[in-house]
Parts: sequence; structure tokens; C-alpha cells
Amino acid sequence: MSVREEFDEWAASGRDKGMEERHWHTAKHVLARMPVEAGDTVLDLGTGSGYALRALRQRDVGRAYGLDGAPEMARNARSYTEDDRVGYVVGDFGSLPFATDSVDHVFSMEAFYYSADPLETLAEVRRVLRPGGTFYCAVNYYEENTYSHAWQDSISVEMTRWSREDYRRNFREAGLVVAEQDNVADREIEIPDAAAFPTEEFDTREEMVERYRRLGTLLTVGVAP
Amino acid sequence: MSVREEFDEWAASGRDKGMEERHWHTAKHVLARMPVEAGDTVLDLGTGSGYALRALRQRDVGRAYGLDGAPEMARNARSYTEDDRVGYVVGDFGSLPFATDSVDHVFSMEAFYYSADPLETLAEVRRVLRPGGTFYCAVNYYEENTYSHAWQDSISVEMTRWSREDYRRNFREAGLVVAEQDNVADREIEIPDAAAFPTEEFDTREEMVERYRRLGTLLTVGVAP
Amino acid sequence: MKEDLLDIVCCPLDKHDLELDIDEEEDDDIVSGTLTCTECGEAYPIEDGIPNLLPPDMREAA
Amino acid sequence: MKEDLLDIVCCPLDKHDLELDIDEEEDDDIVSGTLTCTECGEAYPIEDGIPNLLPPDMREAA
Ligand SMILES: Nc1ncnc2c1ncn2[C@@H]1O[C@H](CSCC[C@H](N)C(=O)O)[C@@H](O)[C@H]1O
Ligand SMILES: Nc1ncnc2c1ncn2[C@@H]1O[C@H](CSCC[C@H](N)C(=O)O)[C@@H](O)[C@H]1O
Repeated sequence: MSVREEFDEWAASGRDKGMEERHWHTAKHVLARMPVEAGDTVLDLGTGSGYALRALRQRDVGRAYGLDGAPEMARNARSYTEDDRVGYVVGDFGSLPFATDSVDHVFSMEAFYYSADPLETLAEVRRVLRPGGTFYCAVNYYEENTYSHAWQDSISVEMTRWSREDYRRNFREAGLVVAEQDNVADREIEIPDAAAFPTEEFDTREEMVERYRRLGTLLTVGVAP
Repeated sequence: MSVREEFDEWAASGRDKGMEERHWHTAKHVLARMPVEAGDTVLDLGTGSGYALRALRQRDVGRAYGLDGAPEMARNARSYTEDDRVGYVVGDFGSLPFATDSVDHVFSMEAFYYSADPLETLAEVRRVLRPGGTFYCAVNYYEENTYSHAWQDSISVEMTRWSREDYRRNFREAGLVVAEQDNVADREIEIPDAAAFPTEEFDTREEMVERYRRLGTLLTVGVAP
Repeated sequence: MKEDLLDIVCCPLDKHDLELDIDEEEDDDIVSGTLTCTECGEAYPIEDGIPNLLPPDMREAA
Repeated sequence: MKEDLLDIVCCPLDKHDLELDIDEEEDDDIVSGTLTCTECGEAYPIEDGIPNLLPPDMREAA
């Protein structure tokens, strides 16, 4: 199944909003760190419901664009805002339809690893970023988060599972300076008492604590020099 | 009183260790974000007890140097480690005794604002950093943290109180790309029940929560392009 | 889409500028139309206010 | 201080290389000695294993 088929279905069944709610726990901390200034142009790769753009607009960025490979996702996202400075585009991570040196900051949450060729996508991000621009790349699916490894079984699009070190190395190979890497904790998800375990996902309470409070979302920040 | 006189006294009275304990609450999160690699050379400006270098060495950096203007601070810091790859130097923020392009990452916690000329210090940091190097600058004394404003009254060295925006602008003016800015929460300091307020420092419990959990430590990350 | 999107979008294939043909406009919003690459001539549809800038082979594959 | 510190330190005034004279060494540690700027000739003391690279006016001011 293609990205389009898989994620159009998600959008149609309302999973875009479900993701927003879950991802916001850590995405809001990631967004807060971005050094955006009034008037900046920002791009959200794999925008889903588009919540990141709505949040960044509250910090007065000039223009906020969301790209998504699934037309239904983009359509939903568009319907969630009346803001003139927010726009949506259907496109693919493999060949970004944005001009060279045209964007101040790129954000991406839980989307980068769906790219058919993540190295090519990094090169594309590098290309569209202005000198001094940043790429805030946040993922929950990564090598050290062993709890995420099974996700591939339930999704038809092939996912790339890099380690923390892979992210640093590949960013650098694409010409991005690695400015930061961090595990951003999800402190909001409710973790039930030990008596509730095992659950479907976790054998013990400790595992769930590790998954959310310690591993959380892996953030890698690249800078275009 | 000079930096040397003021802080030699702090060192002699054991305040270096007291600061380490307090600052560690947020400094450890700041250090965790630094994208250091095995073999890197790191520099700690205003090293105090030198705890940051000992922490970075556990992540296998190649060489870790601490600079401090107070000889007693450097002497104490030196006595806390036997590590061959850690070294201390007495020097001033105004004229760093390090070669151009010689350092991979610079860290500084609760020290930068003591510089007699912070813009000159930023230019010096920019000079010593290798291309792609980062400056992790963490401060508790800053404009938005109104609870810190009174500190100047109890210290003889003149302190610079910049806002979040001042940090971003001045970093950029010095030729550093701003990759990140964040308020790093202190989640460890114990906040007593409402009944314990007013205290000497805080009128209400809400104020103390704001000071530590929300404002915390201001981190600005610069990258040498 | 707003017209100022043109400042930043380009052809996904060769990264050249796009030319806008408007079919339907509502207030300042372009609801439907076509973006055409000034270099390779590839045409990209705008539908329901959203330009589809997928590479042509992916657009048709779905 | 370790001798390899010389790779990275310089004169705080003119940023030129420093030359090392050792007075006392313990294992591989230089306990006391002098670092002298190869350009301006300014001398910086090493005491208790720590080089004092404050600009001379600040060193003496204390
Ligand atoms: N190759 C590709 N090109 C463009 N978008 C893609 C893509 N692969 C996946 N996506 C999009 O990436 C999104 C991943 S889901 C994450 C959505 C949102 N960022 C959030 O945090 O909730 C989906 O909307 C999917 O359609
Ligand atoms: N102009 C200057 N040059 C060099 N060091 C300075 C300085 N002004 C202040 N310092 C040093 O900066 C330190 C500030 S206290 C902070 C110490 C340590 N980083 C910690 O987090 O606990 C003191 O050790 C003081 O001697």
C-alpha cells in the first residue's frame, strides 16, 4: 500500500486528531525550543492534522506550510484553520516542492521515518533551508525505543529505524550540523498502578515508565550552516 | 571587588559544592542535549567545581577543559578529579586563552552574565569554536526570571541581565546561529505546601512553582557555522 | 492556496518555478487551478484549495 | 597541567602560541613552571598544576 492509501485511510477514520492529542504531549516541548522569529517561514513535514503550524503561528511566524503525502490529511488539516498565513501542500518527502534556501525552520513529528529514502529527504531538507535554518526532527520510532519496534507489523509503509547515533551521523552526512539531541519525556500520559500490568503493550509498570518518561520522543536538531 | 576576590571567597567557603548540587538539577538536562562525540574537545566557562567536565568525560569526550577567573575555584575543581583528560585553567571571559577553531563544544552554567563585556565574550566563544561547534549557554539570572533580579544586590561583580530575545539577538550578532532556546525546568527542588508561604524568597507557592518549574534555567544554544 | 505560496513552491522534479492558472477563486483563496512548471511543462492540479505537488508517477499511482 | 594543553592554549592577549618551561613535574603532570608567549614574550605562571592565563593586569590586580 502507498503512503497515500495508508494515510488517507487514517485521515478518513479520524486518526489525524488522535495522533495530534497523543503527539502533543512531547511535540509542544519540541516546538517551544525552536528559535523562530516573527515573520519566519516554517515548514512541517508530514503535517497530519497540522497542529504544529497552528502552534507556531501563535508565536507570530510569518508563513507556515504543511506538506503531506496523503491528500485527505491535507484536506482535514486545511479545514481546521481559517488562518491566511497557513497553507497546505500535497507532496512527497523524496522530492520537496520548495525552492532552495526558501525556509527558515523545518519541523517534523513522527513522520520522517516513513520516507522511502531518508538520506535523500535529509538532502532535500538541507536544500530548502536557508543558511542558519534548523531542522527539528522528532520521532517515537527509533532503535533505542524497543517498545516501538513492533509498530512496523501493523503498517504497510516501510519504516526506517535509526538509532540516536544514526540520526547524528546521517544528519552530518547530509551537511547539517547537529546542534542537539535529546529524549523528550512524555510526562502527561497516565501510567496506571502496578496492579494494572501486564497490559497489552507492557509487561510491567517499569516498562511503561521507561517508554514514556525516559525514552519519550527522540529529537535531533540539525542546522544548515 | 573583582571576580577573583568575590569567587575565591565562595570557593574557600565551600560554595562551589553548594552551587554544583543546586545547578545540577537543570545542568544535567542541558548537558544531556549536547551532541558530543567520543574524542571531542569541550570547554566549560566559569567551571566552578568542574562537575560539567566530569559528566562529559563519562560520555567519552577526548579532552575537557575548565576555565575560571577565580584561582581557588580552579584549585578546588582540580582536586575533585584524577582524570588525566580533564584540565583547569585560570583565565577571564574577556580574553579566552584558547586558539582559534580549537574547541568542539562550549558549555557554561550560571557564569556567562558575570562577563565584564558579554558581547566580547560571545565573539571570543565564536572564535575558539570549530565550524559546527556549539555553545550551550545556561543562566538562571535573566530578564523574564523576575525572582532573580535581586541577586545583584548581594554580589559585588556587575551582572548582565538579558532577556530571552537579547540572548538570541546577541548570539546572532556575534556570528552564532541560534539553534535552540528553552526554559529547562528544575523538577527536583522541593516545593513545600502552601502553608509554608510566604518564605523569605516567595510570597506564595505559585511563585515558587513558576520560578523553578516554569522559568527554570534559560538555555540558549548557538552554533558556529 | 494563497497566491504568495508561489514565492516558495517549485516543481518537485526539476525545482524550477511554477506558473499559476486560476480556475476558481474565493476571496483571496485559489480553490482550483493548475501549477505548471516553467521548465519541464509538467502540470500540477490545485483541488479544494490544495496544490498537489506529488511527482506525477506518485500522483497517478494512488 | 598535561603537556598536551599546549595544543589548545594561547596567549590571552595576542592569541599566539605559548612556550613551556617546566620547574616541577610529577608523573606526567606539570606542577609548576612558566608559559611564555612566543610573540609578545609575556610570561604566565603555572602554579599547583594550574596555568594562570589571566591577562597580566587582571592577574596582578587581585
Ligand atoms: N513519504 C511521505 N511524504 C509525505 N508525507 C508522508 C510520507 N510518509 C508519511 N507521510 C505523512 O506523515 C504523517 C505521519 S503521522 C504524523 C502526523 C503529525 N506530524 C503528528 O504529529 O500527528 C502522515 O500524515 C502521512 O501521510
Ligand atoms: N569574568 C570571568 N572570567 C572567568 N570566570 C568567571 C568570570 N566571572 C565569573 N567567573 C566564574 O564563574 C563561576 C560562576 S558560578 C557557576 C559555577 C558552575 N558553572 C556551576 O554551575 O555551579 C565562578 O566560579 C566564577 O569564578
